[in-house]
Amino acid sequence: MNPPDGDDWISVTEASLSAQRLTSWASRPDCGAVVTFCGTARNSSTNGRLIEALEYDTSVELAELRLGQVVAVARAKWPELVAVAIHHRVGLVNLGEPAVVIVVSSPHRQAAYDASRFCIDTVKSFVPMWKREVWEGGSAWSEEAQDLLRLEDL
Amino acid sequence: MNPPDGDDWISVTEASLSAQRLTSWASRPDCGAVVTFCGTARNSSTNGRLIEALEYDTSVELAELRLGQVVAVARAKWPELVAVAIHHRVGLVNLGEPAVVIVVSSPHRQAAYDASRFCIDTVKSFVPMWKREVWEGGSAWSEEAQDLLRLEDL
Amino acid sequence: MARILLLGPARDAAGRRHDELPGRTVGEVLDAAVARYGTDFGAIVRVSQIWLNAEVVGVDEALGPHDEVVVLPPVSGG
Amino acid sequence: MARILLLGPARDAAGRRHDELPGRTVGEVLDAAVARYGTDFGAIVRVSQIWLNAEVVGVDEALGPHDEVVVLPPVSGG
Repeated sequence: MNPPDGDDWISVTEASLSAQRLTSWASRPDCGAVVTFCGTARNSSTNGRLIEALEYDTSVELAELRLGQVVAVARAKWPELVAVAIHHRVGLVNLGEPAVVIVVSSPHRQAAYDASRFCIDTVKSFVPMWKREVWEGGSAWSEEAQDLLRLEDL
Repeated sequence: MNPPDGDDWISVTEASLSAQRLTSWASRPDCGAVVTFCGTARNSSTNGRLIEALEYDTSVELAELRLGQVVAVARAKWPELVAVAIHHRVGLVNLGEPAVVIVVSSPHRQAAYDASRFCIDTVKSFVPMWKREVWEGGSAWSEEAQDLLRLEDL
Repeated sequence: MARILLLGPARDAAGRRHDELPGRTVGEVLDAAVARYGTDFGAIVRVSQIWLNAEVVGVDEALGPHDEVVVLPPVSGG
Repeated sequence: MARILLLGPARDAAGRRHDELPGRTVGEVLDAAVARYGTDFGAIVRVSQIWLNAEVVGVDEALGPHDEVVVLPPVSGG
């Protein structure tokens, strides 16, 4: 997967995510701040079982469309942003591996931090993506589900 | 430079910083969030000149002592933090390279973001570190200087 | 006939991800889906958002020949 | 004689990073430093924090044989 021509980089993929690659891509001479968020698969669950992996389900096309909208809204809220990347995995993700990586760069750190938080909060409430908790001998959809927001709610 | 035995990793060094290595080190199965901040050398200055590099000066011993205090205060404020690393360069840093890398991991993202911001704000106001802007044919100390805070101010 | 795409828990409850169902409106397609997949699926539809292609729609929306109805339960990604 | 450590702009103004200067208190050592390095250095000392080893101190603090006075101007790191 090659970097895009522009400053937005959206991807929903079965491949492992590389926070390092996105962070390097977003580091520019005019940016004093690069904030990288990794949302990693965690070994606790909403139902108390010992989680062995997480599995993500979506429509890649619809999820990428909405991730692009998340970035567009973030750029409208924080015009000084330079590079913005959101990559999300689908399929099985092992514990400790990132399921989502968000990288934001900007001249000053306030906008980068604020936009990074906005992006992950919005990924979780606006992007069609479902998490299944997998344990030995079984699995279930996460009970942390939120109602899907509309674009006009952002 | 090898990782420490514990969950705090402090370093003030002339060597290039690796955000990737710190992010991997901080990614644990009990953490759902890893926030990585790179403060990178930027090509604009406080006096309008075309910056070619930044040069950082400190006492390594005193800076590492205070970075350790920053981490201790962050852990007291956000007890759920798991791994915390702050690495800062001294000497010449080329444009686009990180001068400081802060990595914080925690089970949930709110604490990781809040602690990350606290750490970089506090690095800039509490840790003895001076930035010199270097341009073709000259250099000068940054005019962004802040009064050094005391431990009881944090 | 209209295409339907079932995501996450809706896919599980229906036992499939894609289907083709009769109906001239979104509501008619959803009614046909509940009749085919059962009441557990119906319970999920009631808390789900419904899209026509990539747009949020109401049940009265009429369907064109290439439209796809998408059932999106509450999300848990990231 | 007491050791003194001059950081950042204080080092520049003094033209050195380390020195040894006479004085039994922090204030006496700083006065000796200003006398040796000049008024530009004195202007920096007035806006600087002064540490004895790794602790913030006032000018009346007495010096032991292994103490180091540190001059820390306002910071600009990160």
